[in-house]
Amino acid sequence: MAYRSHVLVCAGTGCVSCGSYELGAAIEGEIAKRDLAGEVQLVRTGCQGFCAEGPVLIVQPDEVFYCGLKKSDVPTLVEEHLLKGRPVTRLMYTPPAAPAPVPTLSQIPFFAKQKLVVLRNRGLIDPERIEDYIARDGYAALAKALGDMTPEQIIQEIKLSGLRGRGGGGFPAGVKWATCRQAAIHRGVEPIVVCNADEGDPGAFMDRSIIESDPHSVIEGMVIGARAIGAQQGFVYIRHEYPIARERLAKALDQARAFGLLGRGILGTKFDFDISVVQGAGAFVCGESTALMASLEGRVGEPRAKYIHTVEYGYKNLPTNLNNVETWANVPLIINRGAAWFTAMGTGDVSDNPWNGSSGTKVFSLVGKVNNTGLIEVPMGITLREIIFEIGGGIPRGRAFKAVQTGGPSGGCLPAAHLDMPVDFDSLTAAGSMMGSGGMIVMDDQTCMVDVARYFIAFLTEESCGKCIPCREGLRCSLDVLTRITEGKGDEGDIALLEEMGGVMQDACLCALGSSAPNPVISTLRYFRDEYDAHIRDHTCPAGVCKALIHYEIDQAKCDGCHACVTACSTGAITGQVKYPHLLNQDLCIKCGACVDACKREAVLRA
Amino acid sequence: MADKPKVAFYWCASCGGCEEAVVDLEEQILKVVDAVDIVLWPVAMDFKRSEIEAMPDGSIAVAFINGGVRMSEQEEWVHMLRRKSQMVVAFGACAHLGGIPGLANLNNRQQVFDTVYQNVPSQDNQAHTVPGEHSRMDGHTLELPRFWDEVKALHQVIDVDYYLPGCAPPPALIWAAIEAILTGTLPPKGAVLSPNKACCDDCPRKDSKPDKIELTEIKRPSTHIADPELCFMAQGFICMGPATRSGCGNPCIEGNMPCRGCMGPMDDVFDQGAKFLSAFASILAPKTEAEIDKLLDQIPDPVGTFYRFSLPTSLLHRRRTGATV
Amino acid sequence: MATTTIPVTTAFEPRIVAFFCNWCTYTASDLAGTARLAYEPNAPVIRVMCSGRIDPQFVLKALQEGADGVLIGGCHPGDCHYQEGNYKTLRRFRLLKRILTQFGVDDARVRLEWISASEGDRVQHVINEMTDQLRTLGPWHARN
Amino acid sequence: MKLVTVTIDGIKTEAEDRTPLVQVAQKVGVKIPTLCHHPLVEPYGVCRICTVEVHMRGRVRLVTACNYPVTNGIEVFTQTDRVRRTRKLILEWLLARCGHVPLLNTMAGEYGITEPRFGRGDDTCILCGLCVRVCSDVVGANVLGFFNRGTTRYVGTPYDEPSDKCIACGACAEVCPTGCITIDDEAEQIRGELPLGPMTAIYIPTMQAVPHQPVIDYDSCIHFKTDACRVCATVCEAKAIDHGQQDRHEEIQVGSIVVATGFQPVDAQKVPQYGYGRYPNVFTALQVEHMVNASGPNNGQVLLKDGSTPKAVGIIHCVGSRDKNTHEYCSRVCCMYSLKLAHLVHERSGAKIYNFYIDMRSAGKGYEEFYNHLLEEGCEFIRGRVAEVSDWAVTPMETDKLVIRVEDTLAGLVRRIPVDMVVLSTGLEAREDADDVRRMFNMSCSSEGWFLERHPKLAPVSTFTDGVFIAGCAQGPKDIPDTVAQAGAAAAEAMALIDTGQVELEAYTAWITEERCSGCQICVPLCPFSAIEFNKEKKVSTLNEALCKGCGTCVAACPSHAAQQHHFTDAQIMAEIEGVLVR
Repeated sequence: MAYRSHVLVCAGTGCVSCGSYELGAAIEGEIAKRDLAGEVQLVRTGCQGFCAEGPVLIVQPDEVFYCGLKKSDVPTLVEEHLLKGRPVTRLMYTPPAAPAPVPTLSQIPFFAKQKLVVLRNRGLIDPERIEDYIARDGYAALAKALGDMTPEQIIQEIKLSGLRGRGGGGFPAGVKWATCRQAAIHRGVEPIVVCNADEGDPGAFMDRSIIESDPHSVIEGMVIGARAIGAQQGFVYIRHEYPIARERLAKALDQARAFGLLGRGILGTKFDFDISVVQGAGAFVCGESTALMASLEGRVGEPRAKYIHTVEYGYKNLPTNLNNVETWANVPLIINRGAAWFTAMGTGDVSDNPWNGSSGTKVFSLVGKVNNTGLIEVPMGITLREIIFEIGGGIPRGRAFKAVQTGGPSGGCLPAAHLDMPVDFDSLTAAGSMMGSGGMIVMDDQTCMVDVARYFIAFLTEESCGKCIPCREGLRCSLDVLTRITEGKGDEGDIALLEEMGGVMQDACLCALGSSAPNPVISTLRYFRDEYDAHIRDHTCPAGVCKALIHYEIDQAKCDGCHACVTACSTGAITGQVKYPHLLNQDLCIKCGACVDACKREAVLRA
Repeated sequence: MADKPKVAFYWCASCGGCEEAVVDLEEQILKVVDAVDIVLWPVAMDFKRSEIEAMPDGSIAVAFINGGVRMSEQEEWVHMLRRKSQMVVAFGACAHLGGIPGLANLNNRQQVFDTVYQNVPSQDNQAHTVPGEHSRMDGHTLELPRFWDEVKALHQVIDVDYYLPGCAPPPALIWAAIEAILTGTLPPKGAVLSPNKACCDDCPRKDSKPDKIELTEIKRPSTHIADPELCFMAQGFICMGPATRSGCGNPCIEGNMPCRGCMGPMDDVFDQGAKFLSAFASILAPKTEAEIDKLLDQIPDPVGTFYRFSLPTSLLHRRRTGATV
Repeated sequence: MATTTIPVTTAFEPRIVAFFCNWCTYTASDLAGTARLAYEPNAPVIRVMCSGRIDPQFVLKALQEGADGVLIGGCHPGDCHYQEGNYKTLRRFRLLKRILTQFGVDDARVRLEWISASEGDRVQHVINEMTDQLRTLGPWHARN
Repeated sequence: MKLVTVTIDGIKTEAEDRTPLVQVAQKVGVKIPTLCHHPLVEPYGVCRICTVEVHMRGRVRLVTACNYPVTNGIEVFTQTDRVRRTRKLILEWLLARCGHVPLLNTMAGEYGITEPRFGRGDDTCILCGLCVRVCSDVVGANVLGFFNRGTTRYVGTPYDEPSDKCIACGACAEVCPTGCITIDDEAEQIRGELPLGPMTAIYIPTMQAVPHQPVIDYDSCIHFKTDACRVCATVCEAKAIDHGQQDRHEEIQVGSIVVATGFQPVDAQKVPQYGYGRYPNVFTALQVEHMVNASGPNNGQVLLKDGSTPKAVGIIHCVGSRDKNTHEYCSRVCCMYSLKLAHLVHERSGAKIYNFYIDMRSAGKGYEEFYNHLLEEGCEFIRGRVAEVSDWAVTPMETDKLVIRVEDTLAGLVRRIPVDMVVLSTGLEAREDADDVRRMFNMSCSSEGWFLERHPKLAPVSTFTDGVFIAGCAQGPKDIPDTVAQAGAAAAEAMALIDTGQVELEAYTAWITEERCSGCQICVPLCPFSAIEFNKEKKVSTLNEALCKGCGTCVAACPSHAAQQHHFTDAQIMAEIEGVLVR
């Protein structure tokens, strides 16, 4: 029987952590109470992207988007909207600096500007029901690939689509597939396909969201790939920290097997292929192909020299084709709608050489000092400005944009000057950053770039496997120098020293993670050298972040003794009588800045 | 009919089974009666001792004597018969080897008396009366034969010409012997009138005997029922067959009883019991002293078993109590 | 032969018949000789190739013929020149002992000893010891 | 095999496709520094010090020479500025960690580093992983491994506990480039009793060994402990090493056997008062023999455990001989070999020699003369059994010496003689497995365990088993000339037996009289030589006299008097019994 309307509750990790399960339960309760069970259906979807506003839900077909919901809102919501058909305005989304709430999805800029290809099913299907996926043309591509196409044709199609690795490398998938297939045939062994779901970048959650919201798209992609390459065995290497994703993936795999879309004789053909899920232990380095494969084999996850590629000698020395979640998720659509449709999106002409441009879309996790944090999918070539200011809704508190860090910890920081740069593989690399896996961290003028560089180097030092000397010792020494600088103890030679170390690390490190590790330093040095200078020469931190270089004072003239700062201060550094100007004891002050945020009269000064 | 050869039958320490054996000749006994003139046969007819004494020496052709010799009276008789007869045949196991009564040689006269007249549970003899050789009764002196310490086989008392073994001698052997005597086709003096081969030779179970036996358990007919087809030794029963003369026709084996050795040893065997012992010990399995003794404990009475019929004729004849003479 | 030289004295001298295995005890007694070990002359030796040849009849025969004791000498278990002869001897001996007891033969009169070719001193020891024991035990044939 | 052309620093050469670059460089004599590389293990490529510049189809990149597979047409430059800059910084980084490792400092010197910009750390391990890889890939013990990650990474054993899987092979210390790993003395002991144990697992037993070939000592060979290693096999060009060889049991049909299994020296520790095993400088004569051997471990020098030369040496005779507590017999050879050692030790070390003897037994051609010669040499002879050897000094001249306390029965006084080295002239005793051998050949042993001849005068090399003969110390202590003589005799006896080609059977076999046999088969299993068979047709046992060895067991067992034995019939033995019992 058909339902009058559907309530699509987001069950992505973000919203779940804001209590979307409880919310869903409450709604179901209300529905039952009002005896609407026959008319309204509640669906728990994967991440709908707008994580900043969670928990969120969409009521279809009305396309009404509600956000920041509490359990207490549920009765009203059901009563008003679902029963009486009167959308509840006060629960709708209000864009920053907008006069009134925006009722429908299509009108919300965060959604409007996006182009959903990989995330086509997000918020529309229940990721735990294969029927939902099939209902939206799921596995049609597989049927096509198995039925009407030869492996060569599949590979050709992928090549033409110019699809490039979404994991960060940007290596053309079609080329990789072809090499792997060749190696396998040449050596007369069975190749392996692997899906890299070990998303280690801080602040990145594209892969997680894709698996959570649409696991079958990944599975379908892998089966098609396996068919093209000639593999019978596949792995999904997923990190331990993604419980929901793992659970949904496992369910999806079972369903696929039950539907004959996986396992022996797929879709009645002679083609056998199955996928097993392998949990990573959450080591950043295991995102690197050779380390990942070592880990797959049960050895310590450490990279090896790549003079011999994994497509020739990978997992257990078999030709192994490794692609990232998003890459695999793209495959079904390319097969379904053809390379031309795919190349229509993006930049450059990839028809004869995939290196010439970036086709298709890219999923980014938009985080940091931006209003609409969340998961977005945009066509290649869109400018940073569009992403940050239109989709992202600009910088909070109307502060000034300073930099955006793309490509994860080993990516680079781009300044305002690059805001109108098209976002694609080559432009980003040219600008000294990289596409990476799609992390995008926005920074405002209150961010110290030296501190940022130091933060990422610290992270990488933490995550370095420590196998090769340049990475292990180079990072440690770089970190020392950076720390030195942020503490105002840096000296003239340090910048040169950092550059020299960066250069050597890029040259000499064993794996890509190592050679890209200095990027944060190099790019910040490139665009924000003045900040370094300020730290070294003037011993000041322009952004006022580096604790060693700042201190707080209370402007006796401005302070009205509201006492707010006193309550905010955790160390009791501020003293004073109500109604009388307060005093700050520098010895006790830990420079947390709580008082600044607490003070309504901007009487606390940072110097 | 005076020219018919005279034959005497006499019995000493015996059970009478040997007499039965003669009767077991059935109608052939008539042939005997036709052929000979029986001058003495206490168990069948009445004769007076004086009559025999009156006969001239050597006037009896053959005297068949059964039973062992254990009393003075028996000794007198056999000596007299020896004088009167041209040929003496030791008839049956007792005369031949000493026989069952011979087992009394494990005790002396006193011990036998104590047992028989005192200690047996069925005995009620407060007066402690025991047979005496001389006892007076209203003026007369009554004489009883003297009871000796030891039972002897016939040849240990008088010279014996031939032996008819068996308890009792099987009719076939008896008849064969008589025929031989009548036709004068006897073997050299001193022979045992039975084949000089062990029972195993014609044992019905011979083929069931394995070439290697290693006993780990010793069974007794009183405690176990034997398989009616298999060799007794192989089953763990003590069967005297290997050390016992054949000729009996294996009635015991037929009756599913192991051989008890009544036919006595083969020629040139000095001591039936010791010889069997040697053979029997050779088929025991255990190797260590302790194990061996454990197994041998299953033979309650070795002498009674190995010397059931031959104790008096064994190399040591009897038990020596230790009291020096 | 040694026995003929036993002086017929009033004092009782036990007479022992010794059956020795050719390969061990017999050689040992030879060794005892070459080593000039003196021992009681009461035990004339009858040589057999293996103690396994010793028929219980021999023991009884000896006793019947007036011996006061019988000594059997064989190789130590496992050392038999014919692999297992001495084990067979042992079995017979154990059974024979039971019969002898029933016949009233004292334990000390019939002995089985394992003496290897090198144990000349042991031959000396055993024969002396046994002779002494039998002296105290008195003559066997005089038994009633 | 495909050959490719490679140019290294301008030198053109040919190499097999995909050979590691470092090997090719070595071949053409271009030196590339390495730290984490070792020919015995797979390239690891972590120290990056072997970084070189490769030009290929216009593309320039830095690679590590240790694991970079050469391809056709590549041009390699090992000393460009970029390369040198890289190596220099790597060395600086390393010094920041391990600032005081000599090797690193020398290398740093080559790159003009005087004072590293990041200071000098105090660690000594550069985490090159050679030890870990050697332990797992070569030795196969898998004791060492990496722990933690990144800057906290370190090399250790499971749970940082000493591992019982460690076989103290020392390979890790051997390959460690920085000297971070060392083997302590305790581990040295595990290598066997130095200096006289085998130095390595592969050695030639003695210079006189026949065949004169090296052997692999099963107990010390790593391969047989961990099933790995096989380094010897990889380096042996002749491919002569086969770890698969197994001990084989071979059966050989022979007509006669000579048993010459020899002796074993008395264990000197059975005479505790002489301190063998307690004092390092108390040796057995055999050890000293080994020492004075020019091809021995000390190249013929006489040395104390601390490597110095002794000034005074005491030789104690009759250790384990002529002694109620060990062996009462005289071992015959000790006197003379003691004299020989006295002579040699004096010759090699110039030390003063004291001989402690009970009696000098120098019977033999030229022996007494040799004894006199030594007397002239100034060697001292003290008659009397030594009471004890101790390191307890009562006078200053006895400090740090071994003091031999002995009653000089000629001088009639107790003396204390300080020496640096004590040599124990241990006696000869029968091998501990003599008894097994004896049983195997059905022979006899004397109480001391020496094999017994059939007759001391008439058949000195024969045994009680036909065709088995004995020679040498297996029969009793004797010196080499006597042994050789006896061996000759035994060989001759054996030959004679083989020569005649036939053996005479003893005449005392058994037989069975068929007419008497009842076929009771008691006798059949008794025969240890299966000479008796049961005839199925006749149903009687039959005896094969050729197989019969004449033990007579069957005769004793036959209850029918059918089996009898020549020369040992019942009648004969009975007659004997009667005979020995006549008065």
